Amino acid sequence: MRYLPLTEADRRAMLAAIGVPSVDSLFRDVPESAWLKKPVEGLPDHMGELAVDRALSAMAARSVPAGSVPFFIGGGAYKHHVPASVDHLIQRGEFMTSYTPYQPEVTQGTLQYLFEFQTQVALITGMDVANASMYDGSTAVAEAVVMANRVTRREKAVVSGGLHPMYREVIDTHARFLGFEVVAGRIDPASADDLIDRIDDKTSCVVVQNPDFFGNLRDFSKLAEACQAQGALLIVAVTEIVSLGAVKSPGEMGADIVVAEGQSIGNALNFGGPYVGLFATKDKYVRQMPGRLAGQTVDADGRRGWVLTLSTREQHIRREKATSNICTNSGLCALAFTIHMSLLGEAGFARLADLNHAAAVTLAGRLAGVKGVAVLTDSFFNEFTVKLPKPAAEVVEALAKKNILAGIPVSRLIPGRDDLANLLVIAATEVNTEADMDALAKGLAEVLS
Amino acid sequence: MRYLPLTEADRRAMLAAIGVPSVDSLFRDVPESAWLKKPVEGLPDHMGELAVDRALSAMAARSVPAGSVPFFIGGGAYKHHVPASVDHLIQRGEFMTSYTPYQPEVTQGTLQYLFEFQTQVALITGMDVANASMYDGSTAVAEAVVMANRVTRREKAVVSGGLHPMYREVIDTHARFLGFEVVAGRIDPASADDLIDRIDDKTSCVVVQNPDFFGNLRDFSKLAEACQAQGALLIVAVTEIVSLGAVKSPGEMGADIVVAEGQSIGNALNFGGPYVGLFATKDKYVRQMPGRLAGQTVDADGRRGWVLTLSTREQHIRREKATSNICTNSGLCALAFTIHMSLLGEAGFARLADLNHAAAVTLAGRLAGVKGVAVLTDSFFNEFTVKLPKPAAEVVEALAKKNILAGIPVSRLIPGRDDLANLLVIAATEVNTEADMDALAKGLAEVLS
Amino acid sequence: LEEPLIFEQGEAGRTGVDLPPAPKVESKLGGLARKGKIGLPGLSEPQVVRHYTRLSQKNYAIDAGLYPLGSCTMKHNPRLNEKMARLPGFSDVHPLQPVSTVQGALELIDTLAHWLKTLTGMPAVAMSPAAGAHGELCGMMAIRAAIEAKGERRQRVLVPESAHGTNPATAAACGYIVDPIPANARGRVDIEAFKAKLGDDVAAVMITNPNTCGLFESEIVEIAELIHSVGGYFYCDGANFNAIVGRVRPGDLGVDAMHINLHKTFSTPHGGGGPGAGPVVLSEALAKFVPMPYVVHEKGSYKLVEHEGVGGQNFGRLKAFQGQMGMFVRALTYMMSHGADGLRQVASDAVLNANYILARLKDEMSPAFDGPCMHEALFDDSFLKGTGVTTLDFAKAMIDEGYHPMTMYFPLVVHGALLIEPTETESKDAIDQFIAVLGGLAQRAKQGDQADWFKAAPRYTPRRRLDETSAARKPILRWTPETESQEAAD
Amino acid sequence: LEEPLIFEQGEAGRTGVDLPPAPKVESKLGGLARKGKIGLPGLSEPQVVRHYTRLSQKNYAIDAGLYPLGSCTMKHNPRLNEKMARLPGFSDVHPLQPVSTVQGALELIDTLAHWLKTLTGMPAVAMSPAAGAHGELCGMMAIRAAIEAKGERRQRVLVPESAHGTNPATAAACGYIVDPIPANARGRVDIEAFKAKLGDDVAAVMITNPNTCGLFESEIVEIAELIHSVGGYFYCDGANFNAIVGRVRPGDLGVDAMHINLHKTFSTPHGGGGPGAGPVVLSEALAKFVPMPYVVHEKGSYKLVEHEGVGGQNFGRLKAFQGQMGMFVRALTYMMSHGADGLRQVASDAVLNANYILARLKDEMSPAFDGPCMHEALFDDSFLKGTGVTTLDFAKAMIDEGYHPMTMYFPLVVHGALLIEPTETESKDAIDQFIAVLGGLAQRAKQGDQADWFKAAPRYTPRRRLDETSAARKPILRWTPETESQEAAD
Repeated sequence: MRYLPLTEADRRAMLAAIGVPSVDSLFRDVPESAWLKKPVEGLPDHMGELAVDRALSAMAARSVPAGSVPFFIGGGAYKHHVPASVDHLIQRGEFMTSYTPYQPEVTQGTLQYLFEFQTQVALITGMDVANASMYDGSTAVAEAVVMANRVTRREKAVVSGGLHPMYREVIDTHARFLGFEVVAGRIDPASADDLIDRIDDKTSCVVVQNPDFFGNLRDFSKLAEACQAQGALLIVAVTEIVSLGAVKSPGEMGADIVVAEGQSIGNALNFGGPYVGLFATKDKYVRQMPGRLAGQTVDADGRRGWVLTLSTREQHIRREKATSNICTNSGLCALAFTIHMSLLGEAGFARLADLNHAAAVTLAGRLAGVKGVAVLTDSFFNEFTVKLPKPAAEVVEALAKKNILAGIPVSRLIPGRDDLANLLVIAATEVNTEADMDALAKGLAEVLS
Repeated sequence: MRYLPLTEADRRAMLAAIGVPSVDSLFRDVPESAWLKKPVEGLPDHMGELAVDRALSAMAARSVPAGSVPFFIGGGAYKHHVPASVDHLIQRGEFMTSYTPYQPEVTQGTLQYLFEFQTQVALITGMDVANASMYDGSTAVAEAVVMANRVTRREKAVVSGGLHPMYREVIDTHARFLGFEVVAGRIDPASADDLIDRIDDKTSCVVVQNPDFFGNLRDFSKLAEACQAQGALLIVAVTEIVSLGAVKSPGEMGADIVVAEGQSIGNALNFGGPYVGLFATKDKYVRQMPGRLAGQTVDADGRRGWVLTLSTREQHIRREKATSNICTNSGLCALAFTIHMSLLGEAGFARLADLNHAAAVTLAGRLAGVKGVAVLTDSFFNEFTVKLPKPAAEVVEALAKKNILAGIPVSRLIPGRDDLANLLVIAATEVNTEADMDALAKGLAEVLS
Repeated sequence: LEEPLIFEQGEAGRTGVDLPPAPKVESKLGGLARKGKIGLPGLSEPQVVRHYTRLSQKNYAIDAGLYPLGSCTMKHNPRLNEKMARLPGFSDVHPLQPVSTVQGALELIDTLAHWLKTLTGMPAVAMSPAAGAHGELCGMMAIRAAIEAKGERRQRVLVPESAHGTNPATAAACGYIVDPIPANARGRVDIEAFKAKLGDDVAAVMITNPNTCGLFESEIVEIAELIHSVGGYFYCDGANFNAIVGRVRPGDLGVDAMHINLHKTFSTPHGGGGPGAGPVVLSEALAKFVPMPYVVHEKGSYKLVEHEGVGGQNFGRLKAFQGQMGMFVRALTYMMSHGADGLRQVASDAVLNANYILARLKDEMSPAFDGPCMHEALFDDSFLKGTGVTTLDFAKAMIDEGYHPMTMYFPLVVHGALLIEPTETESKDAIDQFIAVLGGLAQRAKQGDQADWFKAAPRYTPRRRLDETSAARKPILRWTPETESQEAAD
Repeated sequence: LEEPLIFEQGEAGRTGVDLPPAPKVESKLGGLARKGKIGLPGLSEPQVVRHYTRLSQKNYAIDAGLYPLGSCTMKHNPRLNEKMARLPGFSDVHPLQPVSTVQGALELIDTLAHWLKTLTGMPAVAMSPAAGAHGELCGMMAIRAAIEAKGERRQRVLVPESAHGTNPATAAACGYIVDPIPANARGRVDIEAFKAKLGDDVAAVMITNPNTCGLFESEIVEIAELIHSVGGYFYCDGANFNAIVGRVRPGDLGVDAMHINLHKTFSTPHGGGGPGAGPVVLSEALAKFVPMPYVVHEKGSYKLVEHEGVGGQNFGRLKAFQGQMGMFVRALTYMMSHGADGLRQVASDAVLNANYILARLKDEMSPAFDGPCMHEALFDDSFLKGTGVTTLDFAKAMIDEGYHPMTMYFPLVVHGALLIEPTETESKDAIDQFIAVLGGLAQRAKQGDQADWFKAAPRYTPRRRLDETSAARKPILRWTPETESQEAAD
């Protein structure tokens, strides 16, 4: 039992000090009917490192890693190169095995990086303030809607058809249990749903995504004005945060709340999690914001330092009246984000975005030349939608057999819509080589011929 | 230039502070004929992480990792499982990016682990004291011979035919340049060379290995007595340090100097290096010992602490009169050794040795059943020699084509000896599964049939 | 040396990455190209590595010392977990890859689900919740979905006063009214008060067991029967599962839903506050209401159900994708390392360690309740009465002695609570040293004239006590160039 | 908290690994089974992780701050190097695998060799030396082999007084008599004295360039010509190659052999003292004397020459196996990251940083020589004259200000030397802060009444000044149970 330091002699001595004959007697409050007399059945006994390593490595080998094939899947999670120093630093025991910084005197490290993270997120999104992170982008968007309801004291959210379908489902779940209304926009890969007409004086918020699920880039400045006119908040979701290195920020467009998935910076694909949700808003809404916040203050000697602050919003103080039930942030993922972003800096972040855009433009051009493929997206960052002459799900499976991971069939996320069945959403990032693109174009031509 | 913090503005400001117009003027002492006016030709310009990672990963993929196939190669480097915490801890920046602990007040961490390492090595080898490590086992044995020459003021080393051939070559190299004599024992896989007869009053030392290169275990107690009688030192080399978890230590046999390759504990195969040489001796010879030593002392407040000590033996003080020209140890490898050994502890080290021995005994039994294979080694730890009906080098190549790495053909290390051409040295460790052994037995049967 | 913010170190034109220039292409940004600077600082890699190394050095951590935060289960985080979580077959797979290319990843989720169900004795588990509180939300949503499926509407959820704040917050986030239940003098749910609150508008009771006083709810089976008798459900907060894993299966106690904090019982790292992972085990009655997606194993291959067909009763989706895969790998690595036998020993040693602390400090400090505790030892501040030293002062003094403080002022049902959880991964030596320090501080406090000494603590930390009041009054939540120049002016 | 030795924490029966029991087999140990205990302590994994974490926290490191050790080149160690070194195709290959299964590993060695030869302008390189001093040995052995191949016997090796200790020690380890050459007033080799020592019994001259005073040997070409003119060889100590990489090729200066410390110029980690790696580049005259083994590339595949046939002139084997592969991967990763353009910038920035320190501190402290320096700035202790503060005291006071001291009392040709090497990976901000601290300390020392303050330093370290004298007088080089019980008795 390599993780258990007590020896049998220790246990005997400790029981004697407590004054009980056995550990069983410490469990005396457990109804005896519920006592397990021996280890749980149906599970193996302990294993050494080598045995665990072998078993799990064998299991891992039964998946195809993104890095081992030409890879073009996005849809809210993107394959980017993360510098080696990021993973090294987040594994330092002082970060990894520390708790929530409730005792600021011995957790200034965590608090300072959270303050830096908050500043980076605010700058990138073009907003006043940001919190110390949420679980991920999808839960952040739902929290944003709930916050907008609270700010506006209204209960109707207008949600764009361009929002990631899973994000919309998360909003729907919260709407069901909290009893607010969701007005869903039209789902159409090529044209914006006209949301402005749907805003009224009962609307708490309008939720849009940029670039949207199909890859379209839009300017929401007019929509922001329309929201403001009706007293609704504009919530802008960003699933590919790298886009903000090249694209006008939601803040510049007039967003009231910006939520984003931060995975692209610093974090691996991880089959869906853990990721890091970004959440930024205007100063005036900060006390209605969910999630943890690090704030600057001074210590007893007058030196600058950091603490968790505005915790009266939070569940551990406010209980059922809290702004959210959230009690963690996405600490290590936020740290990875902030380290990677620090490495990039202004120049690196912009160049990374340029590389992504150039890769996608190049790929779109290449695919447009494949017979039967129509590129539907005019303005995009690193992801776009194509229409194929047959169901995209079949094409993707056929390409997977050729060891090419080609993109996301829209039907996987939005089943049952014939008009969407042949659509494929394709992403390209800085990791895609010319050879990858050639492989996709060639594979696609073969599968479609 | 991600590793270079100076900006162009910094450089300009610094040149101004220095009072020179350009960096070139700081190189004014370089003969102008030798100035390179631009970057060296024939090498590429700088590359980003992703590009370097790709190029080197592709290169690495052109080798066959030991862990990917049934693997039975030993001969001074062994594949063992190293716990994950070892590699994590040695990569902590405070260990990895620190220098030789010349300033003990801020390097107590390094000094204390070296002291722990020295103690572990002394205990395992059964000796009084050990140094803070050498480059590897092969250089340690050469240093031991030079030390014995110094201690005895004699210049003749008697070297067993069972010593690893490469180790013997390293001794030969030093003998050539320092002008001492080497008397070589008979190389024979099945019987011990009779070294006792070769010792005389000119002999500075006798060098043996246990288990020897062919895997044989021997008791050198009698040899130790013979050495003592003639005033020569007995040097025992150990290339598989795990053996000492199961086998009587050289110290118990009467060795004067024990040198060993410590790679098996804590360190990867690394295609031959870096490894960690262990060097232990008797108290009375400590001032003749090469290499760094950490010693216990007290600080100005009387608290226990550690320093580098007895440095008057060393080159930076003693220059041409030093006990060795060595100026580093194998710091991180020694740290890996000491952490792994701490994790093992008495119980784990003994069990690891038992597992290794059991694996080898099992494998030897299995191979003895393969037609044409004769196991030559009676007493062994985790490595033994077999005789094949055809040249071992051919058999190993044929098995490599079947993705089995079967062992070391003796002819690779000792070419030109017909009587050794069919011999194969085979190792088994705790990482070998039943399936691995089956694969070797089956593959061997096929190749020999 | 002080460590400035990255914004105070960076300079334009510097970067810590070397990206090749982007090939020239026709922009497709549709006129939305960013204009102007973002304002991010530029640092080289050496600066970044040093900056975050130095920041880390200002943190306390389990790797460096005992971290006795009650209710948080700060146990050893094995490095094997980290190594396994980084296997490309787990870490470098995309959640939307074709299912045929992620069989190993789905197998891992299914295997972990099997372990969780077996250890809790429950038939189903929802894997997607991202953290404990998210798991609570999932469990309460499943309960509400089940109630609605029966055509009922219920409004109240009963929550003990000693509960974690997440419990009432979750009930509210699920649209319920929270109705508190008081604790009795033994630190457990007051069963008479509980009975009095029961009724057919009660959707559920949320009980932490072992509870936040570190005590096992001895009438748990009766409570389960009572809530079921009125048609309500029993939500169990599983934060303290570490105390009973391998010794008691919550399924045998009548629990309908319980989240499991993988970062507590199953050693995934706390990471300064996250990420967590909070799978929820569910009873037969709730099983069909699990949220999307879930993994099924059929005919030798794994499938991921992301949409239910007609008749599906799942309550929807809680989160994009499949859950906290990275945490799943770590938790399964830990479970397999311990095995059924080792996990039972975990609970035994965790409880033994806590009781040892309770016994050894019962004379110096003041235990909140009589009798043995489970995995954590709860003291109140009566031993500090009249000394002028508060629980907070006592905690801060511990810092100077080399320890992170215990949980303070929680649970709320105890005055000036000090809640100590050593976990099973502390050695007796380490605990003895800790006991000696706490005993010494208690004696010092009781001298009566030491309040100033305590109030001046901590002295030897990167910062001394921080002004939390002014931080909240006029929040500074980000760096701005103005802040910097204003400071320079001061 | 103090951190005891592992031997003081361990208990029998505990282990930090879970190995399965060994299958029962008939022992083949031939009666040599170990009897009795070894005496190793037993610790669980959490204890081991905490122990070494805590020890690490007692160390200074580049990752945590500027490390200005002259002659040691403490530059940033990129983590990409570590990642690449752990690729299984490099780290998990055995040195005696069939050559057909290690083509990638051999390719790496060959590629690194190409870079080293190109950067130095030399035609050959021996890859196997394990460290700088080992490289010196290799180079001097090649020189001696070449001399002997000509049928000559030469006895003397000329070594400047300012040389690293390894130079004379190596010459002696090669069987030579060391004949010292004095330095001139400009900190360079005294060329007249050098000429006077020349003769046909001189095997070689060993010169460090840039030399240990941080100066370029301006008469280096003349020295090379002179030594060649008497039939001797020019060994160059390449420890300071960082100052000239990409700007000067040693091959253009007439060098015959030069080792390259991969852990200095090419950023492989120092690791608290090792492991190093010291490949030696060789001139045409020495190329055929390279030791075994070496890699050759023929017909699209790599071969490893481990034995030369008839007529081979290699001088033998220096070390088992092929060299410090793990360090090779790191060094090549670093080289490829920088490229030809970046490596040139490395030398430029390293020299610029050192000269900036020299210029900014020339009034507060006392430069040992006039004129610009190369990669390190050398001061003598004349600025401390009459203050009662020694170089050692000054260095120890730096520790309390958050810095590792510079190299002290080396080179020996300067009184009370302080040798500062910032390297190219320090930012101007970091250097400015360092300059401010050193300037402040110098001013303080010059107040004249501060000797006691300096002598009491360091104050804020895990240990204050340690008694090195008694450590050497009565060495305690290992823990014993007796030591422990004796301490307890004290």
